[in-house]
Amino acid sequence: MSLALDLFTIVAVTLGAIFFLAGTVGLLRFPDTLTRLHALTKADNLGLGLVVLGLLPQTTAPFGWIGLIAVWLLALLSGATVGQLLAEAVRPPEWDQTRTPAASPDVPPNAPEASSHD
Amino acid sequence: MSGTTLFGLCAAALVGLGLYGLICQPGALRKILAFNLIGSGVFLLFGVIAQRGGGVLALAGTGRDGDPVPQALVITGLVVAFAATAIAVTLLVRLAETSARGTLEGDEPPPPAPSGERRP
Amino acid sequence: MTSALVVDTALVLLVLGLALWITAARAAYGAAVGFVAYGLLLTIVWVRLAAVDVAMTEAALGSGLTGLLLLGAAARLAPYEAAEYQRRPGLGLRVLVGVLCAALAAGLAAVVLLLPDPAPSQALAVAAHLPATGLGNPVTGVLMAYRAVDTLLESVVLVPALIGVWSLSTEMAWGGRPGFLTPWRSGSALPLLARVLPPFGILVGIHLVWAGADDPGGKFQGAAVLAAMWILVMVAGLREPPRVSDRLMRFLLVIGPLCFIGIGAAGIRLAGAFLAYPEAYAKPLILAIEVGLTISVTAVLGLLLAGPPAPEPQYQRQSRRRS
Amino acid sequence: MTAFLLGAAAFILGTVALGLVRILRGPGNADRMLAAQLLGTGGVAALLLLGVATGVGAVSEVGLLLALLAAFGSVAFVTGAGRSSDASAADSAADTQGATRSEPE
Repeated sequence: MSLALDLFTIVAVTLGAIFFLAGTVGLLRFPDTLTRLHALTKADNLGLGLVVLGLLPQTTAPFGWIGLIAVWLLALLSGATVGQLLAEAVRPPEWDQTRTPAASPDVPPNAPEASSHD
Repeated sequence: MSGTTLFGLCAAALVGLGLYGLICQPGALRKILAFNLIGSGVFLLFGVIAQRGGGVLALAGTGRDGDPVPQALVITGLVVAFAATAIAVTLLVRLAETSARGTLEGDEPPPPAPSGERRP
Repeated sequence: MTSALVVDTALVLLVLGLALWITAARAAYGAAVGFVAYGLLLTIVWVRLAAVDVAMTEAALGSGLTGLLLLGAAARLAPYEAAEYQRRPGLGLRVLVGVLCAALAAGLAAVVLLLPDPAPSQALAVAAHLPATGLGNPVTGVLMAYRAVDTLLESVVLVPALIGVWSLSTEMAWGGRPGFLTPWRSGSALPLLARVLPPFGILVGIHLVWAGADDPGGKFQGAAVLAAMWILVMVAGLREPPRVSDRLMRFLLVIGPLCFIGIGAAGIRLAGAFLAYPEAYAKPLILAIEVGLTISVTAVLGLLLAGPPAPEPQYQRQSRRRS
Repeated sequence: MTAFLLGAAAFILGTVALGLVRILRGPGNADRMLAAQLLGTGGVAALLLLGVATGVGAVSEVGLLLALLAAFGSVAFVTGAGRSSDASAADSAADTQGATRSEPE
């Protein structure tokens, strides 16, 4: 049983490390900021998730697993928000014009709520 | 060489780097950053001393923690360093708003402020 | 333990590389981003040095709040930066300074290598006297009992620091709301984060203060987390920073030091010395001080980041831009 | 198992350190922020691995703090970018289009 758990840890942590590697490669090789953001947010959340998953059988503290899972959930929350915030910050200004109802004919002018993201 | 010694050498290098930045970087914000580097190097030295001082605990068989006295000093130091950094940054932003420059040197008349900030 | 040494070497190389970048980067903004990452790495270093209490403080203050402070300042100062770069000292002077700084670093390195063995330590003395305080965390014990004067002065010095920041406001702005934290303009991601994260953050902060008596944690770590959550709410525009003339807020700013001084002075009568605790009530008294200090340190840290009071019209203009 | 966990920690630290090349190269400040963010998550992963491997208690709480405050750098970035007349945001936007816009100075 202990061997099976150890194997599980090794597989999950290795997969997590591979996701970190993939995220780094994407960060370095992708051509512009938005695609790099894509590489970062996908890879590091899955990477951290797999590392946490792999560490779960190894914790000795009685409620240690709660802390580990909480770390991952918080990282997911902040990762998702950071993705949104950074994407909004680097969005080229002319994309805004296609989003406002007045400037784009394909969005009906009587539905401004659909275009604002609130 | 143990990991603790390695961190000690790292701390020494950080102090040297920070001092260089403090002297050679003209921008005041860069000087603040460099000063924080020096601070973190000094704190790390405390940490190394605390870790070495924890050896007696390991010998006595009561745990693997460090010496708590230097650690407590570092905690107070970190909080005070943050407060000092906050004051320095606020002073600097105020200086830039009123005189339109980000350094402490130079007495030539300031160029017109780019942001249309009202002077007091 | 050679694999541990590999990790330590990787950490040290990363820390030094980032420090080099912070020192040498051309733009202050890039250097400030580097400083955020640097604070995070230092947190791991502190864990490696078996100082979890310090690691928590560094995580909350060093990478979280300091990053916010420095990035905000770098963005504000960016327009003035190009002129600064021309003022760099000449190459010869830089080389000379570099050599001297390297000599200083080498001297410190020699000190590190020549540290006495076995190392002098007060760890055993602390462990021997810790039961008298009723605490389980030796670092909290040192902060609240052995070096209580140090902690008292530190909590007091935070208040003049905040007064220093406030006094940089213009005369017209005095009494207004702090103006550094520009309310967020558009989009829903940041307000969403500011609604979802603070409940967890407040829980973690209070847990750190409460558990700090026996486990790693304590008032400074908890207060830094609470302050961070408060700042998040203010940055997202959900709450305005309080006016600096607000009486209740000013009271909260000083309640911690007042509590500390009051209990310390009572110690003269009850235990025979300033800041001494009567042994039977040591732990409840220490907890009372911790709670008071948590409130004050939270308020001070949050308001230090919020900056000096800004002229009211400017603040309203920024609020309008948001809607 | 300890050696494996430590090795994994060193590997993750090494990879995110490679990502720091983005801090050096930029080109926009948003890219630097991305690298810092990746270092943040990788640092948390390495910290958890180290903590479990060496048995240091309460490491998951340090990781919790880091995860809690992980978003702060980017929050500072976006609020600061909106402040200084969008200089840094425009800089990054120019990079996104692949255009070569000259520096404002």
